[in-house]
Amino acid sequence: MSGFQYVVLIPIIPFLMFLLIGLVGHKMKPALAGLIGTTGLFISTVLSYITAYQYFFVSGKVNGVYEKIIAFNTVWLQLTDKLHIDLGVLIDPISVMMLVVITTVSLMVHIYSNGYMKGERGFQRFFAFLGLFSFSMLGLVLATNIFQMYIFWELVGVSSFLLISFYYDKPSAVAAGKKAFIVTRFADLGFLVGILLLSYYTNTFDFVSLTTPGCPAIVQAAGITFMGISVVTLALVLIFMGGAGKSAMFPLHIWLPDAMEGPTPVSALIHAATMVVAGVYLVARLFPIFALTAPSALTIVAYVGGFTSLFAAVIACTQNDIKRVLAYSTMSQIGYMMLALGVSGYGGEDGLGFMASNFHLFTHAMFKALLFLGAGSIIHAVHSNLMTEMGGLRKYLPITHITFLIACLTIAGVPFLSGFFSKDEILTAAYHHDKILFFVEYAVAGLTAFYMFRLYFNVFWGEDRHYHHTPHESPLIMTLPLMFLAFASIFAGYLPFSELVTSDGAGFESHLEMPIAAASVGIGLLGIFVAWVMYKKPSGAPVKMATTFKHLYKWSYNKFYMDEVYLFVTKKIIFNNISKPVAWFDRHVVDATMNGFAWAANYASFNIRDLQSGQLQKYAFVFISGVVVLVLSFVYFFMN
Amino acid sequence: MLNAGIPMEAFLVVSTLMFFAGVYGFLTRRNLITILMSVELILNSVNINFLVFNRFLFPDKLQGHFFSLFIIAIAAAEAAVAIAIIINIYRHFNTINVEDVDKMRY
Amino acid sequence: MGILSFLVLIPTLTIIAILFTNDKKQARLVSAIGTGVQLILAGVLVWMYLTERSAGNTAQMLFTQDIMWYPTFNIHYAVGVDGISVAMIALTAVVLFAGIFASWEVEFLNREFFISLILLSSGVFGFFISLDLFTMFLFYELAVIPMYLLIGIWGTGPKEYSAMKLTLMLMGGSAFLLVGILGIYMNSAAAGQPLTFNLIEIAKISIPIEAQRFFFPLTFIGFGVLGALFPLHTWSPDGHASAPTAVSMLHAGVLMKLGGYGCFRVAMYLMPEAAHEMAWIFIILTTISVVYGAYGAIVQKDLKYINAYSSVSHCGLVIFALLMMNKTAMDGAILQMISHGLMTALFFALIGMIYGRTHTRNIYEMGGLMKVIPFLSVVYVIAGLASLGLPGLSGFVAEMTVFVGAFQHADTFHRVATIIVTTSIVVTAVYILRVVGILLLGPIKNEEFNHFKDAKWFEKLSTITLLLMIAAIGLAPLWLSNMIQHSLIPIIQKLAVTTGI
Amino acid sequence: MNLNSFLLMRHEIVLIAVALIILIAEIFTSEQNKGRIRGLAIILFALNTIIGFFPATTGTLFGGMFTTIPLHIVVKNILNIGTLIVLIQSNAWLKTEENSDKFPEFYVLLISTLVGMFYMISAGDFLMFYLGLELATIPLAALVAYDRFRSQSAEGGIKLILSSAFSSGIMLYGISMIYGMYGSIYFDMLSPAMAMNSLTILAFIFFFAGMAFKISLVPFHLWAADVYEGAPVNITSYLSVISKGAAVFILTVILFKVFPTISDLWQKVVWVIAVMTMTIGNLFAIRQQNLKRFIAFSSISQAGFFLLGVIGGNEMGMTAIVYYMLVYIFSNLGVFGVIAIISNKSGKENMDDYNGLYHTNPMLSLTMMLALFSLAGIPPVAGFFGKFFLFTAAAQKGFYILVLIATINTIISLYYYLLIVKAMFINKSENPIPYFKSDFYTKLGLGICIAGLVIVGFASGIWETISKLAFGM
Repeated sequence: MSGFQYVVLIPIIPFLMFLLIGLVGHKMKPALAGLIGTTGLFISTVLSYITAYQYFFVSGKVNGVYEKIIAFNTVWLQLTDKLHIDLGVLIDPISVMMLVVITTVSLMVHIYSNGYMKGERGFQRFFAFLGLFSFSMLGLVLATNIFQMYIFWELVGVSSFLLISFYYDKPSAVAAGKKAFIVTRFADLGFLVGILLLSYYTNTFDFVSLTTPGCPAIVQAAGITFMGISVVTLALVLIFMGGAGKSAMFPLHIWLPDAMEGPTPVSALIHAATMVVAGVYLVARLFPIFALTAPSALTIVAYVGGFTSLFAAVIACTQNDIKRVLAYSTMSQIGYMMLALGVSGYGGEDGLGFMASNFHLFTHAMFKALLFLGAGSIIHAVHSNLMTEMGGLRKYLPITHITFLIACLTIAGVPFLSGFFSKDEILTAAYHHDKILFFVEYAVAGLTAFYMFRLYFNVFWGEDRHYHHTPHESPLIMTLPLMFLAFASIFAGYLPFSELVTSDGAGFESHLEMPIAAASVGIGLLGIFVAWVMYKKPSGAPVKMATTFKHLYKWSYNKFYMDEVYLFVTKKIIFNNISKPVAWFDRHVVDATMNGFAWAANYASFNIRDLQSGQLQKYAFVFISGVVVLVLSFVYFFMN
Repeated sequence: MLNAGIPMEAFLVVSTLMFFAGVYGFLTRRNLITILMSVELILNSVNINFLVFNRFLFPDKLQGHFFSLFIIAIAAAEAAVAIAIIINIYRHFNTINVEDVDKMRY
Repeated sequence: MGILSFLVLIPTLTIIAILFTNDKKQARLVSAIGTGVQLILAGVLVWMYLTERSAGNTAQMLFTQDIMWYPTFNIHYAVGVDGISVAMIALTAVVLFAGIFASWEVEFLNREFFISLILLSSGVFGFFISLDLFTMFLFYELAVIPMYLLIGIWGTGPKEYSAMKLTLMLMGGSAFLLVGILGIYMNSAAAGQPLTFNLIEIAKISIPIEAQRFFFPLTFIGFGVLGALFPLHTWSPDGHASAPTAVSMLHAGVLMKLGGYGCFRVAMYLMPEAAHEMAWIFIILTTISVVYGAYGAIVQKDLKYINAYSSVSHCGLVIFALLMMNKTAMDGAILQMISHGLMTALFFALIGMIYGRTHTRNIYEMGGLMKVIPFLSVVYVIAGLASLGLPGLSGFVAEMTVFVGAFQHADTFHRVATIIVTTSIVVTAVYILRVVGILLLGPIKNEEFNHFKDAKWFEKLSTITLLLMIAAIGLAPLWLSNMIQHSLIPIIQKLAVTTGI
Repeated sequence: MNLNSFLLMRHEIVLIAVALIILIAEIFTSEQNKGRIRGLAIILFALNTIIGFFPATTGTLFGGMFTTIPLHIVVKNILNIGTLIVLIQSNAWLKTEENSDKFPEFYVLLISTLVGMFYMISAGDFLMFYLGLELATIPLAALVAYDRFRSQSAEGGIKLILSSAFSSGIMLYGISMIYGMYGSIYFDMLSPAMAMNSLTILAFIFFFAGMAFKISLVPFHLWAADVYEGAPVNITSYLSVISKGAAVFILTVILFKVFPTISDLWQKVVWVIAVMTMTIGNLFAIRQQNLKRFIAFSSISQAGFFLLGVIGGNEMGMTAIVYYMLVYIFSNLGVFGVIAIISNKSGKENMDDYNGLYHTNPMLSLTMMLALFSLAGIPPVAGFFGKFFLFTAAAQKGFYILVLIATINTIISLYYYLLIVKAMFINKSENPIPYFKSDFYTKLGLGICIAGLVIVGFASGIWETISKLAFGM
């Protein structure tokens, strides 16, 4: 009916690339594998653009509202009479937008990696994994039902694990991959239980029926309470837990900084632009239920997002590893998006937050990917991740420098760049909904500008460090994606998002609220200025700041000791105080009991051996005693 | 009646005493021959029982009498084999003390 | 002669043929051919089953054959299969086939090894096709006893102790089982009617509740021991750790499934009221099993112990799901049996192959294997991912079906149990990744590892066979799930009718 | 009564004839041809066994003292088969130097005991029963003491003859009480009169103790281990299989026929004794190193399993007993056959000596393993069926707890049977028992056992035949 069947190909092509390169890649020349992977993704990208065009501008709109279109659906597994897991393709504004984001960034990363990964052992494997990841992520966003989403959610997690641990002979990379997987897995547990709970009461996994406003199943389920809380709220909070895990919301964020152990293009793709926003996408996907049935769950989303953005921004100010700074920045920005969803209402202008969140998601994907790829270019040049080993790089890396600066300006919210528009919408939405959150975000905007420019000045200005060899600009195949993304970062803000991606599918008119915009630009510029003063030239100011706010600095530098807390829980509590006792108990109590039976039999056997004394008369004595005992007991037994 | 004056119970007391004497002897005597004799005591107490029951309670049939006859005969056979083995024991152990015949145990 | 009897006949013929072989090469060739034929036969059976069903044959059991054996007791050689048995038979054939190739290079008493292995499998096949409790029990014991020799002779480590422990505990289970079966038999017909051992016949009447209360736990525990029901699972770690590769594969992969299969086919199907009454006890025990096994696996150092505890956890899930007594959960239980059977067989095969190279199973003495034996390592990772429930592989399908099914109970007790069980997926991830991290990834631990050769052809054949099945079920579970669900209907009906649900 | 009616005693008469022929042959054979008597004896006995299967008439003799019913004939045939196997297995032992001058006595004595058992089986009253019992016991004591050169043999002999006389005394005392109370020694006449009172209980237990002694039930079993160990291996096998089987059968018959009215009493006695027998027999067996002693305790425990058939007090129990007797003959004689061969050839009887046997003597080890599995009740060998049916018989009367205890005891027994399997197959040995070339008779003896083990279970006809006869009892 829809003419969108070809959308199925968008995820399938990367999957085929994965199979092809995964199975026979080790026999190919690396360059060929790279070419195949990139070409495959290029086709996907083109298809996504066609889809976007067709959906948004040709056939998606019915009566002024963007319809949800099921382009393809098949039953994959029948569970109960009513519940079945389907695999399918759902097309609606957010999924189409995500298609564009994922394919674009993924394509850029593919192209970039051809240069970045050149000569690395496992080049083919890298492209295979990229294919797997792209497939999973595309499958995730196209999911027609919540269980399909869970399936791809898990696949995304595994691809992320594989890519983080890409340098598998490096213990820190292995540990980081493991950590990422287990933390997100733990979060997914919440997701799963949430799904189970929701599906039990609504008898469906299907997004379309779940998210139709006034869906009878939801309304009915909302009336059922468990321990005083509506089961829908409970389910949604649990589902959000899954989202929070993937999107590195506090306190499930600890895996993200470590995930920077992976190759930098991976960080750009997975841990900046796409996978980490899956949580946002999940909430957006279920937004009608959140907004209409479980506003308290939405409030939790808002506060978690708000807190995380502040928390991460504070940490980002003190980190030395450029990728970690970007990682915390990512957390902070995703916090923004979550918050935007949390403060949004449903329908029309109430849905400003929803729109802003998606808008920010989109722009953030562009500029954050740019930042990461830029960082990759820097690392490629100096072979270090540490800011302390960089400085004055603007002379050596002109293209990287310019594009990086554009990205920094964008994220800092400098007017007329894309970040300005999307962030401003979020602030506006927050302002109208919850003043506390607004001020938090306002502060974060300043901090963001500060830490980004701290990074920028430290890396590109300041004095030259002692480099192993003179840093040189990356090859064209790497700078080309940078330039493309810089372009996107600048102009993405002019897309009419409020017309296209809204909570109820109908467009609305959005406009800048000048006071808020001005204030945010102001604090952004302030942040940049402070950074300029402190870091443009080497000065004592940073040290002085650090000593003034000694405790805050120390806590921030140590990431508020969250890693230690986790280590304590996993190592001390689970490993030493649960698992070891369990293993001990198994050996020394359960097993010992079983062995005890054997021991008892042997013991008894040994102790009755005197019965068999070899003495004929003792035998006879036992004989006669047996008779007497039997006679006495049975006479007693029967004659009484 | 030949023994009209003696009640059946008296015979039974004798046989019971013999029985327990036999059992006691079997359990306490150390000489294998004496033990064999104790067995004979037990068997003879059984014989008395059979005869007395037959004579006093069921005089019309001779089952008891026959039974005791066979017991006597078998006891003799048993004694023969037992004594043969005891001789063999003496060859191996140089004693017929039952306590020493305990090479096999446990 | 029906197709089903061939399932027992072919192993027997294979054994006889092996007796006439002269050397190692012939023996293994004959075994490979025999099990290959068996695998084909199992495939044909699946195909025949599906055609028969799609042709509209709705009988509970297909391909039945019934020969009177002991008229006095009404013991028959009665065989027949439904979708569940067919699935289990296919599983057995696959694992056996892979097992033969995994033990391709057994040197010591090679012929005896294959004979015992195939004997064991014939017991398993017989068990799955039996409809008569007597023959079922006979085959059950037949499947258990070769384990003693297999572990005792060809095992490693404290093999004698482990073999004895395993055999005695399993036979101990069958001691309970025997009484249970006799109890069922004695109550299998109304007064005046001839008693019967036939499952289907017995299911038609209902056993008096007093009898059920006594015999249900006996039967259930009897089978439960083989299904590694806590706290009767302790044979499993030691047994698996000491067993040779193919034996671990068959044992964990197939034999442990006899337990779960028996639990529902005999205990729950025939004694539904007692099953309902006592389910809570066993739900608690299996919940403990699931979590406990998973936590136990985290700290183990020996690869096989890790896998053994993981089996305790996974098999606990099987029985847990069965006790949920609805179609979805039981479907999940059977899927989990099959899935666990395949994956754990794969695991044990890989562990055997790794051990064959490194001569240690202590994970701390190994590391960086991915670099030196990439094929085996990659397969190990995939098996691990299957085990922790990655979508697209069989484990996910099974676990999700179980969870959704278990969640259909709305009361707090079941809910809490289900959620506790669900947490095992996290713990599973922890121990799987721990092993993968220590064993396969990281720097190469030992210089000698550099000389390792990657998988040989028979090792590849063995692992790929299993891997393909895992992926096939994981990617397209619908037909299998439907086949099982269809066959579950009579059992569910029996469970539901008697309680008036 | 005419001469034809003596045909009822055909089994006994043929046996006596065999014994006489052997005696006469011994007289007329020259010293160097004496060895041929062994072959003659086996052939004669085989003929006797075959004749046993000819259709036979049934009826009673001597005013009810002697009865023959089809089931008796089956049991006698089974015992014939068992004895034939024992004779075949003994051949190698009798060939040895030390036995060269007196082995014909062995046949005569052995056959006499068998005759005794046959009379015991066919007994219709206590007198015939007693005569048969003693005829079965006294020559047996001589057989146990047969080996003049070993002190253990004599020790075993004296222990057997004295304690058996003692137990006979006790039993007779019980019988005399019964006679005193009910005025008869005929089974048929006693059963309707039997009533429950203290004296009956006393008499019954005295009687039962005597029988329990023969079957070696705990706590009346203590002689068994020493005697089994002391006796020559082949005699031990005869003792543990044939003699025990016959005694179990007659005990069952008497319990069913004479004491049905007080079945409440004896079922409880049997229950207690069965539990004790199985458990204590097993516990003793666990630690044994000497295989003969080991099997002695194992067969004590097996006797406890027989009681599961006894306790039901019905036809199914009877069938199960007879059937298990047959199974038990093949199993235990299989084990003893192997032990005897090894003992005769190498003089080794300890479990440690069997280490690594499979590598030198694979066929012997396999036979032993099958036989042991049969004893333990493992399919597909016959023992599984035998045990299963015994349990069914007990379960039919609702003795589930007893069955449970019994099944748990099978597990304990499995443990020690597996110890032997372990020794043979798993353990390594510095100096294993060397390879033996077995002669024809050895192979034949073990071959019959293996065939029996494999066939008896699957051929349901055997059970059905026995069952039909038992139901007509």
